[in-house]
Amino acid sequence: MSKNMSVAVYPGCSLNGSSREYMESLRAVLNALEIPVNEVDDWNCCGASAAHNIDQDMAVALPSRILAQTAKDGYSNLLVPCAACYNRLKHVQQEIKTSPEIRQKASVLLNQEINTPDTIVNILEYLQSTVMPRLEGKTLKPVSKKVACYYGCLLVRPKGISDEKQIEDPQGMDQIMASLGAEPVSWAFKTECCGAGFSVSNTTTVARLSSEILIDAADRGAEAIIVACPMCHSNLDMRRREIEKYSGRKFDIPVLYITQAIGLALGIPAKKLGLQRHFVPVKI
Amino acid sequence: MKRLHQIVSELLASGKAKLVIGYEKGTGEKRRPAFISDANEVERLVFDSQCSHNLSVYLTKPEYKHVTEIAVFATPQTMRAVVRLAGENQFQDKKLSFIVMDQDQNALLIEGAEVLANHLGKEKIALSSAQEELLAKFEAMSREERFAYWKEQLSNCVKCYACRAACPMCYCTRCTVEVNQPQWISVPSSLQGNFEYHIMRAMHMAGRCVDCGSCEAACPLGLPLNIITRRMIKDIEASLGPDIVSMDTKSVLNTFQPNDKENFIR
Amino acid sequence: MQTENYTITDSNLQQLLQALLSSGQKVVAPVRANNKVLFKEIKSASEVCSDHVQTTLSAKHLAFPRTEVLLQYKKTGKEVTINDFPFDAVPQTFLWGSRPCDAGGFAPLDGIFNWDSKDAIYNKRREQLTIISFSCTRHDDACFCTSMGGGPGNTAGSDMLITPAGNGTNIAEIITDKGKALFENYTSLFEEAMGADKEQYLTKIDKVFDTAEIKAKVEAFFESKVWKEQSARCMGCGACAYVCPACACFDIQDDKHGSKGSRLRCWDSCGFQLFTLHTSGHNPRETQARRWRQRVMHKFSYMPDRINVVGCSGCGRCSRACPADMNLAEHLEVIMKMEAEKI
Amino acid sequence: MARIGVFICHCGENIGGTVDCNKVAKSAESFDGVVFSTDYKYMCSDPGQTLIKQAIAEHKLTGVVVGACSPRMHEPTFRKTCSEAGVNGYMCEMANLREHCSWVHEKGEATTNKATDLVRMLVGKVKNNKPLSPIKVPVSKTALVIGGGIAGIQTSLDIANAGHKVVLIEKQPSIGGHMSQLSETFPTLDCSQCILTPRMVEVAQHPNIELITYAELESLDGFIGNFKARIRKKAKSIDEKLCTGCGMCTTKCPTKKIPGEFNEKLGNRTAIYVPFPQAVPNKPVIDKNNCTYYQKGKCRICEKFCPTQAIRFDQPDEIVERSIGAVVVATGFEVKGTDFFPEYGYGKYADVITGLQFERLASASGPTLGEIRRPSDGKIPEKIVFLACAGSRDPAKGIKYCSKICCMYTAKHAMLYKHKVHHGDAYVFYMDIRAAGKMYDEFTRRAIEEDEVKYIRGRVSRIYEKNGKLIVKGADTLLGAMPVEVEADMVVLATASVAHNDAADLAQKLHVSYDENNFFVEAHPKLKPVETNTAGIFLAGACQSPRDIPETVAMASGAASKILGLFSQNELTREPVVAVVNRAAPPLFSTCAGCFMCQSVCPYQAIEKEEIKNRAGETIKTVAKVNPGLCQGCGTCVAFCRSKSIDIQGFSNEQMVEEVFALLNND
Amino acid sequence: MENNIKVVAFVCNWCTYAGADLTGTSRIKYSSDVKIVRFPCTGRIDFMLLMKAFAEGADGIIVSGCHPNDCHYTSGNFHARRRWIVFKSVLETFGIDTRRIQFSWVSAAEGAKWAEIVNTTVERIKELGPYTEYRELAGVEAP
Repeated sequence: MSKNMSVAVYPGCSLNGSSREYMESLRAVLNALEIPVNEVDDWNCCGASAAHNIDQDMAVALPSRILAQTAKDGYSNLLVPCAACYNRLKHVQQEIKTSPEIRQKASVLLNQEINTPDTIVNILEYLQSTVMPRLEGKTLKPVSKKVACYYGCLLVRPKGISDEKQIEDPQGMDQIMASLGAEPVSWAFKTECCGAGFSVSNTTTVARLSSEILIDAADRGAEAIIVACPMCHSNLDMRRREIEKYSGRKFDIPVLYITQAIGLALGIPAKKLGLQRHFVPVKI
Repeated sequence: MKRLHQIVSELLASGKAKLVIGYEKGTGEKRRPAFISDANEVERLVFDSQCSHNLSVYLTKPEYKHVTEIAVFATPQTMRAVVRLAGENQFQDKKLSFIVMDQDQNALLIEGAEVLANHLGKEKIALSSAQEELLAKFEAMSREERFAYWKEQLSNCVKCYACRAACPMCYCTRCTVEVNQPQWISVPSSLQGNFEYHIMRAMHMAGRCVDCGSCEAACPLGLPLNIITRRMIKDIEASLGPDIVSMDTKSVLNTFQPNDKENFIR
Repeated sequence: MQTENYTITDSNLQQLLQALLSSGQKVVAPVRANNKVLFKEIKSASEVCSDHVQTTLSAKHLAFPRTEVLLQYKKTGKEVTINDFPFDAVPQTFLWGSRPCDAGGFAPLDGIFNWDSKDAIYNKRREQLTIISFSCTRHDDACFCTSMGGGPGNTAGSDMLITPAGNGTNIAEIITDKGKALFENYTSLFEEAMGADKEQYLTKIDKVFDTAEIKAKVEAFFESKVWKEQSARCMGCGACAYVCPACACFDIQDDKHGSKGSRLRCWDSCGFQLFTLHTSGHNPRETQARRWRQRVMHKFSYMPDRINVVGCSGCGRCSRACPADMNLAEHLEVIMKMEAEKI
Repeated sequence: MARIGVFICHCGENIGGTVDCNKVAKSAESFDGVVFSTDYKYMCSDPGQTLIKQAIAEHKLTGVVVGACSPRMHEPTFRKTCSEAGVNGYMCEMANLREHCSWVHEKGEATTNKATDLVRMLVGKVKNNKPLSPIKVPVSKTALVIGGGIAGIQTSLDIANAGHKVVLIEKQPSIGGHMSQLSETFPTLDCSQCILTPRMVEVAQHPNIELITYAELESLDGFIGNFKARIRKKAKSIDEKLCTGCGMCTTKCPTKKIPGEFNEKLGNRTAIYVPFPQAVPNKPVIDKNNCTYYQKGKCRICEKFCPTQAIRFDQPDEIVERSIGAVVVATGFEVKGTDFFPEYGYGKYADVITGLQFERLASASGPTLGEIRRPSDGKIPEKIVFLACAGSRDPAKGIKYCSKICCMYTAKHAMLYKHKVHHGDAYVFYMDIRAAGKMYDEFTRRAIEEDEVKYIRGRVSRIYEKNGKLIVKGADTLLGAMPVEVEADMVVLATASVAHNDAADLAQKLHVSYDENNFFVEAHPKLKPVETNTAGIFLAGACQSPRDIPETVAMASGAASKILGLFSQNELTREPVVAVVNRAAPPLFSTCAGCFMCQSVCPYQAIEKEEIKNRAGETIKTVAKVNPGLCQGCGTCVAFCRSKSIDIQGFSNEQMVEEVFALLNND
Repeated sequence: MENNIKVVAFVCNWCTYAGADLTGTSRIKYSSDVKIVRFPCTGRIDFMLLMKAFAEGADGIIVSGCHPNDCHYTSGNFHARRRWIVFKSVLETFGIDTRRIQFSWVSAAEGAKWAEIVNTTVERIKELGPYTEYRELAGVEAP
């Protein structure tokens, strides 16, 4: 696959850190489908939510450097699995393209010319456009489970940045899970907030919000929750004890990444998908 | 030439034409318009490649307003002018017939402007090589160069209006130039008056000019007037569609398309 | 004044021209610009063109410009201030390289502009004008100056006439006081006359008719249909009148800009359809035939009768400039050959 | 010689604030042709106008220039003043010193100089004005009313009762419009059928009203007093003369499952149907898209059962022409569907309905015969949540305006629900209660205090369905934005009132302007609410912007009165701003060269050919002639004419050139 | 940057003139170098009037009217648009500076757009400076 056809991946801090299993499962799936995984060379932190609250210049400079690095390596599209990084990179790409002053400021800060890859895709767009077509031929181990697909916030919002048409009722993951043999549950908390960044500073709020999500998923008979963002996963999985304490109900619904679900369907062993890293045990 | 004289004599004898407007030998090698109404003068008439005047200019003259049956020698340019003049209701009560030279140079009689319209070829009138070259040079000029070019050319214009008189499409009894309440074209034949006059003439030719070059041929000072109209026709065709010569009264400026393309109106 | 003859070499002639130029005087000479030769003010001797038969436009604009501001006015509130024609601003001008027929053309103009009221502006421009003509060594088939009492070497109208006499010498004839004054300023450039007959150097234009014959003929055939036949192809433009050195018709118009403006005199032509349109709507010369007859009668009959000068110097410009090839000489010949007609 | 008077108005502080009016008046005195110049605080006031009249008399003025506000505002006023003082109205021009100068520039010398320039321009123009007298044009005293809702009905009745002919056309099979769909109407809760149906019958039986239903305007040509309307009568497939309205066909028709438009898709109807029992005319129409005969060529059962053989399957659309004096647009409005709201489920949830659908549930002739039952399972809802401002006042959704009527009908709905289901709970999420009409606020207070409707001040962020219940997630801003969750059985959205989706096409057919929400634009928001910029075309009802029934009826009577004023004289006087082809003495007769290319330029076909004949009757010349009745004075032919043979009165070439010259030669 | 320049605006009465009125009622400030001449319709604006304006001393011209399809007379602005397309090409042939003419559509509801067009046009004309090059052509003494 020539360079500008293949895609560069920007893992970001959580995919190498607290949500290592997201990257492992992604890598496992892509290897199984002989798609090369080329990380962006010498990538840096995207500034996530902290940067653009504190310092506008840094909020522009950090993502610009990532874009410049990707373009320098000759890649024309960039996959950003983590929803927060995707949001920041897409936002800064738009700002660079539309306003020459910001582009100028970025190039001064990084003293190099800033140019950006043509397209930045999030995990769902990438899976639908590149991975799913390859699965057609494969014989899959059907994931015959009732699943609740949880999109969270930054995957589908804000309007100007994400290209999602049905912000209130997205179908991206539901379609993927359906084609894996699962039965996506129609539920109302697809894009409700899980508490995101308050995980550390205000855990009770995360407990309250995430428990509502789990209550609705459980009541709808979901046997697993599928996510595509490290933040969602950590709140719904890692904070399970707080959720149970807050809601007074026991939930043993596991939380899987979409890539892990695909991995299972491809018959990749659990260890390779990093399932053992979860707080809530995944019983297949 | 015999066939030509024979046709003319028949036309005069049969009364189909009370007046024949053709060409005759002029001073030196020149050809000039000739007006024949009785048979024995038919010998004077010639029709060869040097005949270039657009004889349709005489059809709208007051002197010939009341002559209904007229025959005219028609070069391709004259044909185009006649068709457009007919489209502009100028031959209301006229019965016109035309003597045309076909490909292998023998005379052909066509009766009626409508018949002439569909005899008309679609091919464009070719510019002389000198004009082509000047047009190309002109295209490459910047705005300032063009302004300087016309300042130099129009400084010689004495407003003798030979270009207006020679043009078949200029048949208004009183031209805007002669309007003095308000004074549209400034009186002195200063550069400004000349610019205004030639811009107005170009605008009045929009969608009507048949590209016959009579204006340039008539100008005693040899100003390159054909460039103005030729360039306008090219621009009009580029933005508003092909410049077809037909009896249709629809011309560029008195019709429109709801989605005419332009890139300068905000 | 009796014409005195001298000789002047080609190089001295150039020196004379150079002297006039360097003296800061306005010098107008024939200049070739995109295949037309026109009288233009020149700054250096090299601009002068001499291999032409005749300029397209005549030199009358030096005395009777195509547009001339007669006066300017300004209204402030109720009063009006008028500034008259700046007589002293008319520059001394030398016309270098005109033909005898150009010079000859000034006579009819002088006649008209001094007919009953002396036109001060025209006369001032004429006083300031010195005409140094060159005789004709070539002509074309439009020329008929000999039939108009002129000729390739005719001195009438010129202040000094130069005739090229071959091997680098020219015969210089001093004709008027102005010519004399010019001669006296630069006598060193002139040498004794060689006494050669200048006819041999001139081109030969055979005389076809003379002004008296033409006058009689045109008056005789006033009601003839020859005028209609001849003018059938005339399109009614103003080219013949504007190029003609002898045509003096003008129109007065005001050029108003807000509270100030100017009164202008501009060339006009009897060939225009609306030339004689009355405000009542009546037009005494409705058809082109009447206008063509008027042009010929005015030049060859009315002017000789009233101010005994023929309104044509036979330069042939009108025939060359006419888009419809209305060759004046040819038309006059046709009229000459006409016998009595049953009218 | 022109004797011009210049009158500069201070307009209180509006002009005086930034323009030195006195200085402008002083410098105007020096303009060529000005014999009197003054300034005054309020030129349009009575003393101001008397000042003008006195000046005209005293200085024997022949022309007047008033430097004040926009001519679009007071040109008629000052022209009337001048004509009363003996100077022809059209010798008076206005310089726009307010909207185009004082209001838009800072105070200073430049602004005063610009004001002076503007006055000088109009003085230059006035010197070339000619006295004109209005054109007399015959008026055909028939009005065309487009739209058979309460607005159209009221207008038609007012005009017809005054003795003039009316042609009322309605797109639906029956008149009645949205009002006929309502159960009871605020603030008096009287049932809409009782107050509307008699009016509908009166319209149908009125000798002066020609009612054409199931018809739309095809085209409108001509101008005020002389319109020619072509109306497309869509094929009903019924011969209306033979049909007695017995309704046999509607009962026998096998296709019964078509969601009815009248019941807002809550009830079903047959393919051949009468929209609602009290429909006027009470004759059926065949819905071609759903009739099996039209779709598959079989059935024709209605034809068999029709006692009077009135069914006409091959009936074509028919275009009828009427000559019309004036037009009233009364096409009303639409409400947004629930699918417009992603956060409320994209219209997926059956029990999330619009206000109009609730009206049908509450209506005795509705699908549930007046019982409040929810569409999903037909149960009587114990708890209903009403959402005010659903879509309105929401720039993100592209609807910036307030729909005006939803606060009132939401309170009414809650009240009706409580009257019918005493033990039920009604919640209303609202931003503000806009009940500004007579007895309106008392009505909403009654809903809150007597019928215990729980008003919660806050927006609803999301609605989702959970085991049969609709979970409404909102907030209560009066309790510190505390999140509120209501488990409701049914939700009623008071969706935004918007213009019909084909309103823009109708506007373009009528050459009437429309705003960015596709509502028709009135001539002046305060002073001419029922007129449009196109003379002879008037507006009534919600087609101009959302409004309730009382206002609609008042506006309809307003439009009717305008037309009765128009029809009160036999002749209409029209602005003499029309084009004229010049005429000259023989033998020229006119400088027009007879090319007639101007004919194709004229949008009103106002230019005709005139043959100039000599005494012997032979045509000497054919020249153009403008019919003053048809010409609307756009002037396109004037700028187009190559020989400058056409000029337009009021904006002649002379006037416009002198106006521009006066501006540019100001030193 | 020349600052006493003259810009004339030829506008149609139904849309742009009303739009300019709206600019007034909304008190949006804009450059005072533009003076508005009212026409019944853009179809009424004669191309020769633009030439006369330049000859008499205008440095810039704005021509504005109703958006296509909104013309009160249905087709006035359509004809005007055709006229301006041809006229602009003829002016470019003669080297007249068409940057000095700004054509635009401004409706009765676009007060802000009118102010913006006036300001940007005045700015551009100030950069171009007075149009003396064209006015100097009026000197009578042609060579």
